[in-house]
Amino acid sequence: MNVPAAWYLVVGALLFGVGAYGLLTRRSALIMFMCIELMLNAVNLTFVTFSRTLSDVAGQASVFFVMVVAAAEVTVGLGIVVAVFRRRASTSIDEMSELHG
Amino acid sequence: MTLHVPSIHYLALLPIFIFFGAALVLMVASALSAKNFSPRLATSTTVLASVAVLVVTIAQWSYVAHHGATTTIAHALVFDDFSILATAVIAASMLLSALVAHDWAIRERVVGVDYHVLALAASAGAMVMAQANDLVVIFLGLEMLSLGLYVLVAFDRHRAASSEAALKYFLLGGFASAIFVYGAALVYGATGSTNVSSIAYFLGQNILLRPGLLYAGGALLLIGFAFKVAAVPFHAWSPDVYQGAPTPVTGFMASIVKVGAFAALIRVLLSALGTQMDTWRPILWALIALTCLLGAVVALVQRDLKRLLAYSSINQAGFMLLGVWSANVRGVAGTMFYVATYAPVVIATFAIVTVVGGVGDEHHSIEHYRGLARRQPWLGAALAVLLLSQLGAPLTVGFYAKYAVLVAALDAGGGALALIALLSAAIAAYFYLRFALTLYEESDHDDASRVAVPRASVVVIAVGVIVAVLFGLWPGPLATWAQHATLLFLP
Amino acid sequence: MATLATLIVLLPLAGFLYVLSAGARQGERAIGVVATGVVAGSFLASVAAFFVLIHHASREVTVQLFTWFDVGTLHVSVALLVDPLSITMCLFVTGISALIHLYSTSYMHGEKDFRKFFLYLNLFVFSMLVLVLANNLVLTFVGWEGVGVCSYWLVSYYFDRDSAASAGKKAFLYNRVGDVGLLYAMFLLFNHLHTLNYLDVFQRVGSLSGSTATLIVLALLLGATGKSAQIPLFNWLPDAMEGPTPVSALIHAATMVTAGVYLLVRMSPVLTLSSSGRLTIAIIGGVTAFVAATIATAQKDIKKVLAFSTVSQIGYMVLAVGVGAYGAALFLMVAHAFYKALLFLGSGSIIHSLNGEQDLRKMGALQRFLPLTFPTFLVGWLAISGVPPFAGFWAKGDVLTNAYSHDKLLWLLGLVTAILTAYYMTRLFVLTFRGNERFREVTHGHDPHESPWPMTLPLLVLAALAVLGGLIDLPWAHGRSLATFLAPTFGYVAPTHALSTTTQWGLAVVDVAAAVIGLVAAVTIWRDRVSSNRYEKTFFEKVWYWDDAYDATVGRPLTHAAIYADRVIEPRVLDGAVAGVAGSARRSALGLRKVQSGFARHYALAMVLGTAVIVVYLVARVG
Amino acid sequence: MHSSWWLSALLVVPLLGAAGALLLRRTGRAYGVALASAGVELAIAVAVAFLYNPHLKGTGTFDFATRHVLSAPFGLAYDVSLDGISLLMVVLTALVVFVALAGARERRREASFVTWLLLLTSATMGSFLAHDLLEFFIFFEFTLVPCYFIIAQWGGPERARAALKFFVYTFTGSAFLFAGLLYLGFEHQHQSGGALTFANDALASTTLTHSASVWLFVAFAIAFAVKSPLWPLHTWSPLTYAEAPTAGSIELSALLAKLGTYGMIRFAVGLFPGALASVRPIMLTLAVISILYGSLVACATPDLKRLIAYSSLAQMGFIILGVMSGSRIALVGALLLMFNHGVITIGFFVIVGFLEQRRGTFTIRDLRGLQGPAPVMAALFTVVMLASIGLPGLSGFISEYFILIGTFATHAWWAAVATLGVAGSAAYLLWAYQRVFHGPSDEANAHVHDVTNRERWVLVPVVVLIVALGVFPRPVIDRITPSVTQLVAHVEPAGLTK
Amino acid sequence: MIAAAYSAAGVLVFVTASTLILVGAIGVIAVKNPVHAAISLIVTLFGVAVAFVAQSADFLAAVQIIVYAGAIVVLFLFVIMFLGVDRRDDVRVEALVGQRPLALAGVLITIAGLITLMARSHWVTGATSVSTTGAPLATGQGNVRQLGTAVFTTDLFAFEATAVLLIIAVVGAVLLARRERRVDDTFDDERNVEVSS
Repeated sequence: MNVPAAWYLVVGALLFGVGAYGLLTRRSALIMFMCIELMLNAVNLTFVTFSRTLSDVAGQASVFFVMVVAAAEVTVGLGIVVAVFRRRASTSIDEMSELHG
Repeated sequence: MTLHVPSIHYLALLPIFIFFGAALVLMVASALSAKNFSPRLATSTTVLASVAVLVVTIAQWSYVAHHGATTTIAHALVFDDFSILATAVIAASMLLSALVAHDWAIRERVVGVDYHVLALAASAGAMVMAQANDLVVIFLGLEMLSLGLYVLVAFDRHRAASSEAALKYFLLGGFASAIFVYGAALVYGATGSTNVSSIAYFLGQNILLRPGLLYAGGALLLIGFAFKVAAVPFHAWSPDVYQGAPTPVTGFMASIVKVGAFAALIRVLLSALGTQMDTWRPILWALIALTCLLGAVVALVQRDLKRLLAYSSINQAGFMLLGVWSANVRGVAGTMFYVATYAPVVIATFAIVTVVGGVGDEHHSIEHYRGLARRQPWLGAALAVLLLSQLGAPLTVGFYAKYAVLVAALDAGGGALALIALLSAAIAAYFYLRFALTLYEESDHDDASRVAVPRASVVVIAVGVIVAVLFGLWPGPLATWAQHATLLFLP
Repeated sequence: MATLATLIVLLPLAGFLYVLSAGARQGERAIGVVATGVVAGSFLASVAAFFVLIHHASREVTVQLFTWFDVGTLHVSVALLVDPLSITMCLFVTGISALIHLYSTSYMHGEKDFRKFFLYLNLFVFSMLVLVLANNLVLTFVGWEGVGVCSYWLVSYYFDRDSAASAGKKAFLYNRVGDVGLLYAMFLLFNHLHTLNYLDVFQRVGSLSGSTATLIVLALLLGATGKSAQIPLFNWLPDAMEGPTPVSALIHAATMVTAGVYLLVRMSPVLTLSSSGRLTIAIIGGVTAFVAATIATAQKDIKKVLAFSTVSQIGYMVLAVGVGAYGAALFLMVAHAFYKALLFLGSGSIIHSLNGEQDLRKMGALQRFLPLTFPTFLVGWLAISGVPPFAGFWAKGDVLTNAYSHDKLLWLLGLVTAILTAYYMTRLFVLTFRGNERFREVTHGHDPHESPWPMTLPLLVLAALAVLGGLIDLPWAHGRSLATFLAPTFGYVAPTHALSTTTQWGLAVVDVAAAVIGLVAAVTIWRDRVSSNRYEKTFFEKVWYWDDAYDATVGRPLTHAAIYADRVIEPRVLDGAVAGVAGSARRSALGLRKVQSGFARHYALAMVLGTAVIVVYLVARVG
Repeated sequence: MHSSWWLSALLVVPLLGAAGALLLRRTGRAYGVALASAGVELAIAVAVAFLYNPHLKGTGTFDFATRHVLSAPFGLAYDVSLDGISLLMVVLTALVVFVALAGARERRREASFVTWLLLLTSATMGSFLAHDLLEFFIFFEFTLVPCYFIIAQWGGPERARAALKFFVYTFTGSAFLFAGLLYLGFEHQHQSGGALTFANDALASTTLTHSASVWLFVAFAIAFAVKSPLWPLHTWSPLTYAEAPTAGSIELSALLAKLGTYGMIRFAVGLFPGALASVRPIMLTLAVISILYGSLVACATPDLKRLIAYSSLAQMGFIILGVMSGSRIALVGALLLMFNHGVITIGFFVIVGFLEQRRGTFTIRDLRGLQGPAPVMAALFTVVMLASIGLPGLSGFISEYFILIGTFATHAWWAAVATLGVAGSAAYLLWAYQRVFHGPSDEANAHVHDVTNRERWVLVPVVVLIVALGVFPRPVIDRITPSVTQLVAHVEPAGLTK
Repeated sequence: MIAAAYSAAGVLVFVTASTLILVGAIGVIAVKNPVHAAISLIVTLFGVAVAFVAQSADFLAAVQIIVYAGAIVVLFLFVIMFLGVDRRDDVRVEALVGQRPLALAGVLITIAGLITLMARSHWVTGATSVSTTGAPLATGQGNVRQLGTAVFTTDLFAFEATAVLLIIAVVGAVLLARRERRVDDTFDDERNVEVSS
């Protein structure tokens, strides 16, 4: 018998939280992306867990789509980082605070 | 095992096909063409696609009128007046912003079809959001829209602000997307489906004694939407991004993103979670109050017009949310009316901002507008009218937009909220007018600093002004359409 | 009758319109002739109307012109009421006005604003006639205010003199305060009787309660004190002497200032209902008569003396009204009009001959230079002093007799005043015509010369009237006297106790004695004095410090309050609240702008915190 | 019933004029077009005033009526009509714009100026003609826009601040009105079960609880009190009047202030009679305070335009007093005063405008002894001043008199105190007159030239109206009274028709 | 005690998976070097894959490894190397005052709140009846088939939409990464701008 779904859900929530905390505290845009990936993984874990408990494949299908989105986001995001880096030679998000007020 | 391919209603899909098809055609054509692709041809394609979609929406409207609303492709999409109206507004906004972008691209010497490809694809994403009947599909539409926008915001590589804005937008947008899709996962867990109709059906059939999971999911979905429509405190990205993005893109964001986001928001909150109204309305109440007030107040001290308009747009978003909060037929119609009229007005406003921005897209300080109406009376007057409409001055369409949502809010017992919104409108009136006055003040600029208004921009500005004034005098048909659009999916 | 009554009123109006439309190039002569002519015409019409009226059965003719307005129960017509009272008023108003117009054509000769002077003068006569002929209180109020504004214009005729400008404003404002009283009276009357028409009011007057009647009487009295320069609103009149002398003669002696008395007399049926109200009136009149007389003893300006004497004389009239002797009041009014106009015009002649000098100390010994002015002035002096057989003796005697029969104290006050009157008029006369020549400085050594005929002719006519004026109401001429003529229009007030013929004779002797005492005293004192600290008390000269008291209690506090309101309450308190709200909006905007720091991670933090709040709310909700 | 085209023409003619002026800006004929359209407007307004004759129609005293629903979901309709209450205001609107154009010509960017002015006229006209609360509100609110631009562009040195202050005050005030009218619309819809409508007649039939009607009255009254203005919401007006260009001051004080009092009569009182008993003491007290306070501050105020502003505050106090008194006579007086004060204020501001043109200032301290060099101007000012003081025989008197005598019958104490204002107005105006026109004129003022013939003709209609309405006001009163009687009968069921 | 309720294998797998997940995640947010962070990310991804397997999502686990670890992380590493930003990122000093405590508090409250909400629920409502396929979830091979069927039937539109999404991503990435290119002569015939007054 597998462990209760709740356990995995809690792990998912924690993973989501860790990702969010990282997003708030890391300055490197690249690491922030990774944190978003962590959060999306938390989502995937949650989907799969619910898919199991509901005995419904739709959750797994959703995971599939989330993965695609993650891939697409990373592609674009890294493109932006590259573009920004060319201009500023830095990936620190804190240095980008000229627009404010 | 046979695969039961779901039935596909091609008429319903046609707008998305046309937009994405046009994007593909442009991409392929530009790849194949030997020399640089003519900007005029690219714009024409986009305009043609938009017109085609508008025509299609007319056909769709009449189809739905005769055959009723349906869902299609295994209930992934809805085909009803609501989505059709939203689609039409998106198409019209696309048309206008393409014209603005055309002039901008020529001035900034931006080559290629990329802008149009991305804008069309992003608009297709917005249409997906407007038609989606499934949380995952909404998520995908949202991402199509967002990814396109991230790139568009970063488009102007001559301005540092552009890339800064893009990065901020991307990071925060990615964060918001994650939150949104986490919410979708939780709702899926709570209801067993990601399909809006199924969720609504399930919640209609079952009373959740312990709805914590659903609430958590719903809240996260709401936050995801709040980010997209820039509701306080999830708004912070928008002033920076509005300011940093190339100006035509700002207009695009202020219009099309709002249409898509509000269409999906309404569907999720009112269709899927309509039964949970008592839970989400207080949250929305607080968001609206904060959004209206913060948008109006902070705009008071802005010196950059694009930032000012960003805060103004935050304030406007508060009003649009007011219709959602009302959660009644009037409210939905009001929000649709609001969004539909705000879109052309705001695009026209940004068309003027684009024009005045000049080569390099950098003259956006309010100081730069001093005396504009003296140098160029028609341009200045047009901007004044557009501002008045956003302010909600009577005899402009903005008045009826505010009126429509306030009526709904009061009908739903939101007297206090309506008063807060009205108060914010009074504050907003202050900065709109002060700015409008700047246009008419004397300035050091001489006539040499007149700006050229290219032909396409003239069209856009004229359309914006006509919408503002014409519907301001006679809002009848549009109000009726907006009301009609709500009939088929709400009780 | 309708035509005549209309003519009385319209002729001066026509004159006014003619002068108004006359171009600046129109000569003085034409203007003078027309302006004087219309008033003379009006006088003739009055005379004719008088004769028509005495043969009229009811002696009350209402001439309906047109409906002014008609709202709800408030129905007001422009209509004239010709009755003994109004026709009496008309007669002396138009008569004296005509003379003064004539006088002015010469006196004002060469003035820059000659045309404007006659414009105002004609308008004044028109207003005065509306006042007396109106058949309702509202229309009376039209004339009432009309004379007020004409007085304002004429007092500040020399507008480039600050003193004249101030005096005009003061006159108007004091009148205006009185008007509030008249308005109250109208409101009360309308509220209780639903009409403002005199005849209707008199008909329904019985339904008024005593306290309401008292209120109305007091309100009317307030109105009268303003217009007729009685305490507490009397001190505008001396300032009004800033106007040209014919104006002082016409408005501030003979006609306008009697309007208050006229109003009280007109409303006598209401007065009759309130004995306490009448007592108040009598006291005000008596005290004013006395106070003004004391002040007149110390004035150095010839016109100021005459002005206070006017206040004092009107005080007598008010006293007469207060004791219910309406006929006596009217009698004194007419007689006073004759001799006071005479005195003023005489003083005008004197001032004219001295190049505008008005200071008594710079006159003296004018007797031989002014062969016509001197005897006529002499008549006026004797008349006002109460020396028989001149008009003043009869009229004042009538008042005092009535006062005696009503209240001994008031009579005593009146008697003392009579002594004072004889005293200060004699002082005036002596200082002007007797003594040394003190005028050479102002005439640059020349001899003063007598005025031309348009000025002296009115003097002669008025002198004759001052001599004979007593004839219209001699005590023994029952049946054909003024009092009998007027009696039907008055509310009846029974005398407290009837007087025997012996008492009346006795009183007459006392009156004469009073006049003689005053006269002799003045001659004794002023025969060889020009000024005297002993006899010209500063307290009296400064008008009992009345102006200063008003300034301290009303004027300055109000000014300070106004300045405080303008400088403090407006910007700081009322606007301050709004500005505070606006300021705080701006401050919060600046604060919020700092939150929008530009750091994406701050934005993300805001999102997380917002999410946290929402989640906490939901947790609380789920419980 | 006359055709509604008359009223539509009143709305459209200024718009055509505005469009014409805008198109002709290059050729410089904009002013001519504007003046012509204002003339036509005035002619139509006068014709309408003559045609309107409620006596022949019995009790239904609305004339020229029509109603077209423009948007059913919004409850929006084009609904115009005219009765005795709006009649004078319509004429005043046309008169004000005509005189403002003729007498306070603004030569800086004239085409834009006259365009705004004509737009304002149309909006004001619409407010007075609207027979539908929402329609009224739209026009009412829209008047702010042209006003704002007129003040902000052609005003004095502090014009921007003044314009914003004006706008924010009135806009905030209107927010209450807006909330109130929406509430009322729903209440009516819920009761009637029909479509959303804001038609006056329909709304008047709404049954409201006492507290609801009090709150609604308060909401409406705030908006109207700001506009009028009524103490203590008046503080925008002195600055705004002083800073606005002459034509703007004329529009604001002669006309737009009346929108407030008109709204008070038509909507606050007309729709919520149930609230009157509770709010009346407060409103009457505010009115009395306005009268006395306005007079007081007017004495101390340093310039002529501010003086007129405070004088207007006092006059508005009289109007509100009449409106709230519940007396028919007083209400007729209030309506007359609305018109008369308009005419008088036109006169004041036109003359002050002349002065400003000649001397470049309207600060009282800088002016002195002007009657010497400019006797005609002084005379004209005197007439206007005396009318304002309430001299019988001139127009101001009757209106003030009606108000006071009517109010005295219903609320004696308030009327008694208010009557003191009669002395107050004389005090500040005469004092100002003395300081400006009397006394010896100094160097700067000695050569002020008198009014020209053309300027004289601008003031002729003003003076004629002042005298004519003072002497023979009956035709006007007769046209007003039936409507007022009807209104009073509606709001005062107890039959307080004194 | 836990083992008593659930199979030891299940618990072991769970513990393994969650340890990998959380340790990797903490690594991502804690290490200084971006390369190390990326490697930590792989640890997490493996952990998630394990969790997938443990919950009968074998196909997804495979995809997780291939797409995430194989493609996405490689992309990350590629960019890190490409940009040469494999320097140390100072994680000890926080530039923004109060950011960390507030972030910690906000995240903790949110996550605690979410977990509380879930715990106050039935975790899963058992609403299988509304699932569109109706068939219970299979394991192993059947699972892949079911997933495939779903993607081509009930989720057909979403599936097609992913195509669009990827195209947009590619176009965008190409556009962003492309070197600047400005050609002026293209515009000469287009600059017929009109000046409006």
